[in-house]
Amino acid sequence: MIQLLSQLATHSFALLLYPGLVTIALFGATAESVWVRVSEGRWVRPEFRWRRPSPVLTTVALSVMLAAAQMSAPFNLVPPDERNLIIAAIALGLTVWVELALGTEMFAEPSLLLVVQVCWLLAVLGPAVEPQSLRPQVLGAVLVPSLLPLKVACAILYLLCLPALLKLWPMPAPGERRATRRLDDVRVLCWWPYCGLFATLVFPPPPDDLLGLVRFLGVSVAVAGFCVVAGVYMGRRGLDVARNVYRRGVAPFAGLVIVLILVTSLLVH
Amino acid sequence: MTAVAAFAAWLGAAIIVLADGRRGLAAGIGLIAVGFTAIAWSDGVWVGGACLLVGGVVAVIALLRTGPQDWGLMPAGSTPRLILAVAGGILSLWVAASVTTGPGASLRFACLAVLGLMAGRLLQSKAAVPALAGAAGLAIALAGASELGPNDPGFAPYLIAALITAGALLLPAARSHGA
Amino acid sequence: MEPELAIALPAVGAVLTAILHPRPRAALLAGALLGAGGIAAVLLAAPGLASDLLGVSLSVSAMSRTLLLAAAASLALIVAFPPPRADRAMLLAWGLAGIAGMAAIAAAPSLDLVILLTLVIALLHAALGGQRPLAARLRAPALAVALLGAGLVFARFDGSTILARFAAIGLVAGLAAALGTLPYIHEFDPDELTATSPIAWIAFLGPILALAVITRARELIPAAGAIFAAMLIGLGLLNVLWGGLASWLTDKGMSAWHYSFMADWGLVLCAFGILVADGQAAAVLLLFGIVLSRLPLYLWSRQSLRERIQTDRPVNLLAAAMLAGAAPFAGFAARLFLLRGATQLYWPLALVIGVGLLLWLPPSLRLGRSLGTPRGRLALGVAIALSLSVAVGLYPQPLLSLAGL
Amino acid sequence: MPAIAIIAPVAIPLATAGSVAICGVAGWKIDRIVLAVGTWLAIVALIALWAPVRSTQDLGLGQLGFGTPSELRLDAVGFTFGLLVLVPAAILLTLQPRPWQEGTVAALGVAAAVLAVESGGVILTAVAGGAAATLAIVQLDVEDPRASRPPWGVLLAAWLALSWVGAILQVRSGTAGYSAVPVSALTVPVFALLAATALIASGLYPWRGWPSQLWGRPALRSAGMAVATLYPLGFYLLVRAYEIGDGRYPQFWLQVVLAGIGVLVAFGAAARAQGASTRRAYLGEVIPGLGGFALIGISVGTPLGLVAGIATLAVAATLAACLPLLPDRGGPTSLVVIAAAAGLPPGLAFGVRVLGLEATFEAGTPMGLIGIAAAATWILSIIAAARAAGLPAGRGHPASETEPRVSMGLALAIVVAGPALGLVLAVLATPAQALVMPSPAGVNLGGLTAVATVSTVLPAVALFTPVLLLAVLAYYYAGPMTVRAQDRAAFVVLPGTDRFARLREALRSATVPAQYRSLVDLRALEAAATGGGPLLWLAALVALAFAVTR
Repeated sequence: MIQLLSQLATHSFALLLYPGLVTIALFGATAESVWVRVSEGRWVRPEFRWRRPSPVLTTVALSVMLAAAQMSAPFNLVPPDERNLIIAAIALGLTVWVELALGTEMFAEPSLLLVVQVCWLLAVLGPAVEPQSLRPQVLGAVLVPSLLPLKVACAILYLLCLPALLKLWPMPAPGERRATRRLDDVRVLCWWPYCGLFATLVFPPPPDDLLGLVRFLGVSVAVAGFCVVAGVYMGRRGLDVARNVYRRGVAPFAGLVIVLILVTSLLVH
Repeated sequence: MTAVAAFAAWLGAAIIVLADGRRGLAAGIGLIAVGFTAIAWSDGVWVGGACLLVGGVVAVIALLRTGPQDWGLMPAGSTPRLILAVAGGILSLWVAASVTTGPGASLRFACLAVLGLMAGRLLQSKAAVPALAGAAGLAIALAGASELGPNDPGFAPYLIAALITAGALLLPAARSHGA
Repeated sequence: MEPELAIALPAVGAVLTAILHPRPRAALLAGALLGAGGIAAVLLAAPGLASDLLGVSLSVSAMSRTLLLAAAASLALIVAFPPPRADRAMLLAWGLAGIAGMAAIAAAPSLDLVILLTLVIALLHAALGGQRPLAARLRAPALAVALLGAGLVFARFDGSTILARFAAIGLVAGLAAALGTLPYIHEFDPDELTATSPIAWIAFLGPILALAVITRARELIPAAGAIFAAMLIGLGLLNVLWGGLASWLTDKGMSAWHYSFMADWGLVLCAFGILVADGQAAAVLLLFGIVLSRLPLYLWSRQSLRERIQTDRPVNLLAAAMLAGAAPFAGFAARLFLLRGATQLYWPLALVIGVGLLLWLPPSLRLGRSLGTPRGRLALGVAIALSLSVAVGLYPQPLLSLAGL
Repeated sequence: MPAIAIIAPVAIPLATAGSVAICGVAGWKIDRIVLAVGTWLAIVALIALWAPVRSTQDLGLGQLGFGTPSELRLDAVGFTFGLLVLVPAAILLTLQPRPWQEGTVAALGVAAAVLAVESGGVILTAVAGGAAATLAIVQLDVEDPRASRPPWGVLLAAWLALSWVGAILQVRSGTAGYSAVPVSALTVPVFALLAATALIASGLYPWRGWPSQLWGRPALRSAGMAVATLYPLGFYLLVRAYEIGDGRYPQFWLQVVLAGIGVLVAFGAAARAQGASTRRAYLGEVIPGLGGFALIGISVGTPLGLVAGIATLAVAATLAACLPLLPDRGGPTSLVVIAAAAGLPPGLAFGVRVLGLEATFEAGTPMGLIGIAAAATWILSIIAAARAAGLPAGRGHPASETEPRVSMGLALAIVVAGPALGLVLAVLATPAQALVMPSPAGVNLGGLTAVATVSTVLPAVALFTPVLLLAVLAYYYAGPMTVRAQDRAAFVVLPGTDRFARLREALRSATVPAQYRSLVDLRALEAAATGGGPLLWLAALVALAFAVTR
């Protein structure tokens, strides 16, 4: 019973504080402010006025908390063998579509977005096929030469998909009427889990010390930075370039990743 | 002797095929009955042969007692029937004499010929009396065929055949005027 | 002396019932008592044990006994729960006459006698009267007798081996002609009384006749046994296909029932062609279904067919399920045995039969709906028929044991 | 308890059917009470028989006449599937008013379905399953002969095929008893036939099968009962196949093919759901979608996959009772049902899907790829669920058949049961898995609080309980979600769907060209066959002679 209570406590801590909700909010608010600053050319102060979260935001928050708890961030109180990549992947996948309950007009290029998300799922779960393990830190620690090409390819695919999943691409949603952007609550909640999951899957798990924390945060920030830059770049180059990148680039690259998975499994066996 | 009897049986069957009138049918039944009776007696089946004879006689009387008395032999358009009668006989003779072996060729010929011709008669007759006469002939042939078996069939087949022969032509339908 | 009584008592019962017809109650009582006596004699008759009271050794096999009991039960069901406007005394008289004939065929010691008795029945049946002329009514059964006789004669000839094959042809074709299955379909007049129509052959007299011919034919032509079985299966599949499609797609409701009997017979012929115990078990269950399920339902549906009534009540759908051989009815158990027998013989045959079995459903739905809405005694009769079929479907062992399987 | 007692879960519904018929004929209006008492009593009997001993109990029925001795068998698999059939059936029979004729047939159907899962061999399962199918069809046709229902011929074909499987097993090994058939008898062709039977019996097709068509009926009394009694039976066969094969299917590629079919089934359901025009049409795809995931889990061939598959069926069974009771209107009830069905965290549907996917990855290539496809399918089903929240309700089935509170309760039960995932597995799935697929030594699927897999541990209580509590608080604080119901276009139009639809339409409207119709003119054929007379008969004789003498 004591053990169960302590487990409940550690998981609750992980969900609510670190690497859960509070961390998500801090990292996300910072990243989102930077994004708005870069894309809009002006600083937008986060609204600290408390208001009731909508059910949509609540659902997203619960999902990202669940996803964040699976990351191999240093000092994560969730025991390593209790972290699960599928929970992280599905919980994050869910966040993209919750707003759909309010109407399809919230989404730009929904079919393309779905394709991108499927590619992202491939990038997240592809490396788990051969090791036959869903422990995130195990996949991060994989440095076997025969598995590295696949890991690298999946990392690239992950990065390619991220700007679209965070809706940093310049596709205008039919329902988007605001002339100037505000901080996007849903996206604020998504920065940390997406970036942290990348750091978890691609790099070996950092030790539970300050250096490890810095390294993990550094990778996550770098990923966020890449997304901001990619978003701005696509914004500058216009819709067609972004469309072409995702239509002609990402899907074929995902096909290549599948081939790599098959070839890798053939080579290993 | 048995060859003559078998020939008589075929002739009777041929007459039934060729005739539409009561006298013709009576002659046919009579000849079939006599033929098979003779064959049965020649095999020492006295009771069975007698049964067939009695049945045949009753059938003949039944045919000659009621209805318009005419022969009706080979009415117009009987060529196919004639061909059937002759071809049936030749085919039966060939099977009984050449294809099959062993004693009792006459009985084999008689059985095959009568069964085949009676079947043909039953298929092409539209009136009741010829059909019933055909059935009677069929019964006699079947009774005769029981002698072909390895075991002694007893008198039952003959008795039943005699009952059929006599009874068929005593049925109400057989009393209808005209054939 | 049981076999003799099994023949004589129903025969006398039939005559008495016909004589007492003007006084229906007395006729029914006499017929019922003598019929029951005959059935008791069938029940008491030890399978295979010969009795020689009349100078002819008579014996009833276990399978024949089972089918006789099924036929008697069917007759009892039909007389106890008669179709609307039916003359019960005449139904009983004709039925008892049929049972007497069937008992005689079942007890006959040789195929010669079976064929001669068939001719007797054919003549009496043709003489019963009806809308078709006597010659037309006599044609197919008499042809059957001729073909069976020819088969018998060829079987007894010495000489070339081809003679045994001709014998097999004669016996199979004769059997098909006697039953009225494809290609020897009897001329069918929907308005004719059932007792005088070809249904009497295909649904009532047929089972015993088929059993008598097939069991004796196997002993008669061992050399051509395989060809005989193959022809049975071939004709059986032909009838399954034809019966299923025709009863589904024909315009005439009564004819649909007629064809459905052919489809059932197709399965029976396949089952008899499968020379293993499972095939025989399937045949017994299928014949039980023909006599005790399909025949009563046909009689009960004639009135609503005339009035063109179609209903979709539970009873119609359950009847359809029973006719289609769906579980838990006896037809499903029969199909199970058939598939097992075919698997033992040659598994692709099981596949063909299995596919053929799916042809039953559409016509069965049509036939089930044509039952209308049975009320009163009729509803009870339908319920009994359904219950009997379910009982045999779930627990066929007693019936199979009775049949010596 | 005497062995004869294990007949009770079958006998009680049978007696209930008889009693309902008597009440109906007598005109007593208590048939619904009788149905409720009877079906719940059957559940109590099943639990009372199983719980105290938790080991296999046999009842020899002797020679029923199906070749080998038949027996009833109450083991872990029978218990689990018995509950999967009985519980939703009992809920529906208790809460939905129906005419006594329908009630009688429904109770008989329940008895047949329970007999199918309690029978000790393939043959008796085939007979009982076929009976359950027949009775379900009768029930559906009685309710509304014009409404869509499972094609009877297809169901009959499935159960005939299973009886053929039993026949083959009997011929090859002398028995068709699940526990007695030697492993060698389950060859690839026999298993393929068994698997095809299972897929057809449960309507597991990538296209729109009967389990989704049924929800389009104007009334949902018989539809719910048909899904409750028939849908689990196909999966039951696949689980028993492991017992026959001593814990595995004859070849690994068969598992891959089945799992692939599972993905296609789930994907087909999700694809249709995301294009549904009404919420009711969406809900119609919920159970096929879950069925697809259950098929994936069961086909993986590992203990984890099997328990995940069985637990997914438990969710499907709960929803089979929930959906018919759900009124066709908006509001929180339908939102909760959608959330429960879509597998939002931390619900039971979420947990079992996670375990099912995990099992695919732990089974190695190519199952891992199937797992990725399944994950993508899950995302598509989540899209469909989110979209369905704002769809118009659709044509309402009679309000008298609905019970919003119970429906909401069942949906909430699925959500709240997420933290109890370990308990659900321990009670329903793990004993069945242990019976048909013994776990390797030392491998334990964990206890009541967590589920241990090969690579991870899913701390169901520790992880899902806080999420659940937070969700309750957050949604309570957030207040009701107001979604304006509106017609919505399909979210994505899958490539090739329109071509497929055109092809189907072309096949449906295909007719024989005019110049060839005379060849298939049945009337002419009928006339020739029946009126042919002597000439045809002689020709037939000649043909026979030619056939056997050439």
